[in-house]
Amino acid sequence: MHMANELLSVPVAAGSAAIAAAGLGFICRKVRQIITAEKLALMGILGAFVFAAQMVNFQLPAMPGTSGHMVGAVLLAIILGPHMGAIVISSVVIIQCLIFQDGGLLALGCNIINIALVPSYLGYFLYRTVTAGPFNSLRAYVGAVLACVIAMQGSAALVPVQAALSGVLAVPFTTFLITMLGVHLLVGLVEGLITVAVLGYLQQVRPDIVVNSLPGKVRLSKKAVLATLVIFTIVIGAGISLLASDKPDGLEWSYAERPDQPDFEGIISNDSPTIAAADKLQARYSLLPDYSLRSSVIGDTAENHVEASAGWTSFAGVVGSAATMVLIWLIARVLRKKERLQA
Amino acid sequence: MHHAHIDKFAYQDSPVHRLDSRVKFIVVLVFTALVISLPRTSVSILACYAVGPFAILVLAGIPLRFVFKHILLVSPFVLILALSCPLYDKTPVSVAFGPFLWNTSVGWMRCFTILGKFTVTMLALIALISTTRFNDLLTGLQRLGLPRLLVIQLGFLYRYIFVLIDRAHRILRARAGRRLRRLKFRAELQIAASMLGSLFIRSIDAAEHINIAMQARGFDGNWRTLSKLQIRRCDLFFLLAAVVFMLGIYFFVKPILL
Amino acid sequence: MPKAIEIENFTYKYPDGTSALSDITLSIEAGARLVLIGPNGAGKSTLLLAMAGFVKGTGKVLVDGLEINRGNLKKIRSRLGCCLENPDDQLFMPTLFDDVAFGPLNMGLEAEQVKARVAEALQTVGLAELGDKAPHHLSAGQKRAAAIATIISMSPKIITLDEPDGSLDPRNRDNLVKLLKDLPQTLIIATCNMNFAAALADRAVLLDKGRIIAGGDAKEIMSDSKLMAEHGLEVPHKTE
Amino acid sequence: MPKAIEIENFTYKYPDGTSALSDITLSIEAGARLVLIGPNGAGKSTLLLAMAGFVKGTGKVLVDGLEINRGNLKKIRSRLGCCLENPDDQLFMPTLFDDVAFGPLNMGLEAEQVKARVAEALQTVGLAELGDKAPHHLSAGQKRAAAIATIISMSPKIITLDEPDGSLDPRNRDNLVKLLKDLPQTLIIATCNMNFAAALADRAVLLDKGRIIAGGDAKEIMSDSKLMAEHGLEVPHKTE
Ligand SMILES: Nc1ncnc2c1ncn2[C@@H]1O[C@H](COP(=O)(O)OP(=O)(O)OP(=O)(O)O)[C@@H](O)[C@H]1O
Ligand SMILES: Nc1ncnc2c1ncn2[C@@H]1O[C@H](COP(=O)(O)OP(=O)(O)OP(=O)(O)O)[C@@H](O)[C@H]1O
Ligand SMILES: [Mg+2]
Ligand SMILES: [Mg+2]
Repeated sequence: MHMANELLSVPVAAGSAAIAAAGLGFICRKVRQIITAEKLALMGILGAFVFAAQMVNFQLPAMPGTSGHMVGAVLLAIILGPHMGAIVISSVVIIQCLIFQDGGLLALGCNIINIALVPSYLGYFLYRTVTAGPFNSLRAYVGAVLACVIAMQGSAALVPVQAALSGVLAVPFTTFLITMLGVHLLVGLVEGLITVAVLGYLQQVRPDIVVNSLPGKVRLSKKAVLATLVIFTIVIGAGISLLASDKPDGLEWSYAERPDQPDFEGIISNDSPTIAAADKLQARYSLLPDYSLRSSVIGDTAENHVEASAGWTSFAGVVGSAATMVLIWLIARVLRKKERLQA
Repeated sequence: MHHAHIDKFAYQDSPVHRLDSRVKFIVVLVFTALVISLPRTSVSILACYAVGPFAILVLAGIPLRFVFKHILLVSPFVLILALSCPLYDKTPVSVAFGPFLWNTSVGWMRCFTILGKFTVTMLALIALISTTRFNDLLTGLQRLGLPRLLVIQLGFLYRYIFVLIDRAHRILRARAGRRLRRLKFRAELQIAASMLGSLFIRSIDAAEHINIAMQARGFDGNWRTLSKLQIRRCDLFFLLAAVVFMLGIYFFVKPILL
Repeated sequence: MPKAIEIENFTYKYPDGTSALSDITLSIEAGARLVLIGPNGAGKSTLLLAMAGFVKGTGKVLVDGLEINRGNLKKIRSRLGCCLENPDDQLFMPTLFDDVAFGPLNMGLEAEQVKARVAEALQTVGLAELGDKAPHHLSAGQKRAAAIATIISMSPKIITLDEPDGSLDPRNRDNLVKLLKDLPQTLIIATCNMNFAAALADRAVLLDKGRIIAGGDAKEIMSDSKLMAEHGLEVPHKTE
Repeated sequence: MPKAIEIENFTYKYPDGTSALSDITLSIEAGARLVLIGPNGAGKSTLLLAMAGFVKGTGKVLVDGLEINRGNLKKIRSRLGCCLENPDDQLFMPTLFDDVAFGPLNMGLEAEQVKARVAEALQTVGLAELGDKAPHHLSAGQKRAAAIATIISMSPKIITLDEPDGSLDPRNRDNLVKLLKDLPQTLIIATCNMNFAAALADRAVLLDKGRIIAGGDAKEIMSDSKLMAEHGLEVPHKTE
């Protein structure tokens, strides 16, 4: 779900960054009064937990070869409350950007909004709303799943909106939106299920952690799982059929959603088949040209001519730059060799 | 505890490494914004921009193999983004490039621009990260106004990501050693949840211990660190050079190349 | 009878470039009780991981006559049970019973069989009463035993253990030695505690800096005080 | 001169009802090098926590003559440095320098003094060159030394260490013994490795099931084979 630099214009990026900064600043100030010194380490570690949790994958039922893993925003919001959840996830997003180069520097503001702020608050609000009142297991289920699904939908919807605001969408907006929503429906559902399951586990072995969020006993009952699954299968089925019939290219976006984390010892080792599959899809569908939708979205045909006429200068530019780089590299090499000889 | 390879070059020493982290951060930020705001059909101008981060990387002695491997590693999302462009825009366009002439589509041009922008901005970001110790970067960001709470958070996060990722890996190994076939979805779900839950509990235990360690050393809620940051003359020089480079390309080279 | 483990010219580098194992050639008889000894960072843990197919380097690794490759990884893991250094990593289910049942269930056994296996495994390690406990309520020594039970329940032919003596007190350590000595399986144990190693093993392999320095009879190797000192180890103390 | 530690009738139960320490009475001379020995679960770690005021039971605990209570907790912690079992918990800052500087900064020292203290502490443990490293780049032995440096830099009068020998190989363990022997502070060390204890200590206290079983001269206690065996320990091996 990471937004990329390339999908944004500078004003939108700056605007989002300003909103994110204001939001985070506000939360930090607000939270400072309620955060005791003991919570500092806890929040830091839980941030690291979210990272590690993304390593834990498991097989998804319908799609052999794919694996789900969880993002954790809603889980943390449920356990820690939305403010702390939001701060923890924001710092995760920042680290992902800085150290793992996931999503660009420019997209950081958008990513904080999409991945941290929106899911934390939306998810927490939904979970609390659904589970308010007398406790029963089914409610906790539906609450967590709903919270994850809707929170995920909310943040998924933001990506195309931000891209469209930036005016850089090559893909038609509705296609992009529907695709994002469709894909994240499934992701959200799985995340929801696993969130309840984790809550259930915690309740079993460390009830003190979840007393506030789970006032009663939650069971991984078959019935509850089935009921939730049935409801959501219908919704997903509808979504997917819509997708598949109408906007075939939507599937590419699902591939884009694969975890683009650095690959630690090949846990996520199916990148290449993914890309191959995407290529195949593209090859198939590129036979069905569809011009009418786009000309309104793109406005830089004028530049094409410029590009064509500027052929030689461009050439000079590229060649010159390349030559410069080679030169820099060579000089550095020579210098380093000399240094090593002296040492 | 050995995922150090992600930022292992940050601990080297070179003139670039010694620059102030704030200056580097701001330069990279502005550079990224500049590159992203370039028009969507020009690839050649991007090549000129690439010279900057490239020079920094070389000067800092970061192996280029490492850099490009890393860029490849994080590219899948953008790759798909870029490759979907030719599908949507088939407006034919002919591109003259020196002695060559291509008949292609706007979509492909875009695809190349996106990849170009991605590469150049990544070069800049990697140049920043692999020449700046994370701690210095954090101190710098704090001076630039990042809330204290977030700075502390990020410090802890940086410290414990590796510990917990290793732990997660070991748990995964324990599962892999005993999981000899695929189970039903519900079982898979429950196992994954158990693994996450136990990871969570142990994270909380670790947090309790760390809290004790902090209190034992007199921590009273006020976070104190010694900052070694200081803007020196070479930082200003670097800033000047960066500004000249960026403005130069923006005002003199860009009009020619477009 | 095939050898339990055969390794030929195995070399492994961690992704960050650390060369953890270089040109390891090693063969372990079925039924042996072998200790891998060596200082911190020698590569003991990595070698155990390689035997279970968790790290893939260059060279050949045969487990019970089967060469490790993608296709037969599962088969190999049903023959070789690998117990990690930290029992907390090994025990992740909500109850001890679930944890011990995890392996057998995955092997596709019937519910009845699984129960029988769990009961037997817990019996073997002396935790028969504690099936319903949550693992993190167990003591250090109990956790260690439980981790071993999770492997025993799969009844593999070969068991590898990574520093099973860590943070155990002498009595628990002695109990562990007894427990391990009674197991019929081929045992491969990494440790840097020489007394523990001496109490347990008949064969020993000395690793340092990713290379095999010596291998053979446990007594012989561990009583060579010069060799041991050279590699940061010590000669185990005599016990009557 | 006041005693380093005085404990009178101290009793502590964990919130879940586990009785970890019962009626502990103990006094430790300033300058002593004392080991707390006992089997797993004896209460060693809990007792160390009690000395630093982290668990509050019934009874009296005096540190360097000061009774522990809310008001002087800060003062006490600048006199007693407490080092946890797992160095990963002890080293929580992004760089080693920051970690070692954490304590002195919290004591309110000036930047210059802090730097001097950090340099000295790192020097003492032999990590003078590594100040700028991130803890996750250190080896097991280095981490252990670094954890001790974070305490030394506060120059407390008393240092408590919880199983500092865990998972170290013999050479690293010997280095640690040397390092600890050279420290001038009162040392209180919990361990269940008797050889390590014997190499280091002049006094010993034997704990089991939350009670003090014996206390006094280290050699005397640890050579009482009946006593040791009764409490799951062993007699350390003679070293020349
Ligand atoms: N995940 C990793 N990434 C990079 N290097 C690693 C990793 N794990 C271990 N190493 C390095 O590989 C070498 C061998 O490590 P290994 O853990 O196998 O040693 P060991 O003999 O088990 O040591 P110990 O007694 O401390 O457990 C060491 O130099 C270590 O630093
Ligand atoms: N957080 C806790 N909650 C409840 N009981 C605990 C907790 N920590 C320890 N205990 C129990 O208190 C008793 C003393 O534990 P402690 O950790 O002090 O033992 P120890 O002597 O340090 O053992 P080891 O050698 O295994 O470290 C044990 O019975 C233990 O199970
Ligand atoms: Mg090891
Ligand atoms: Mg203890």
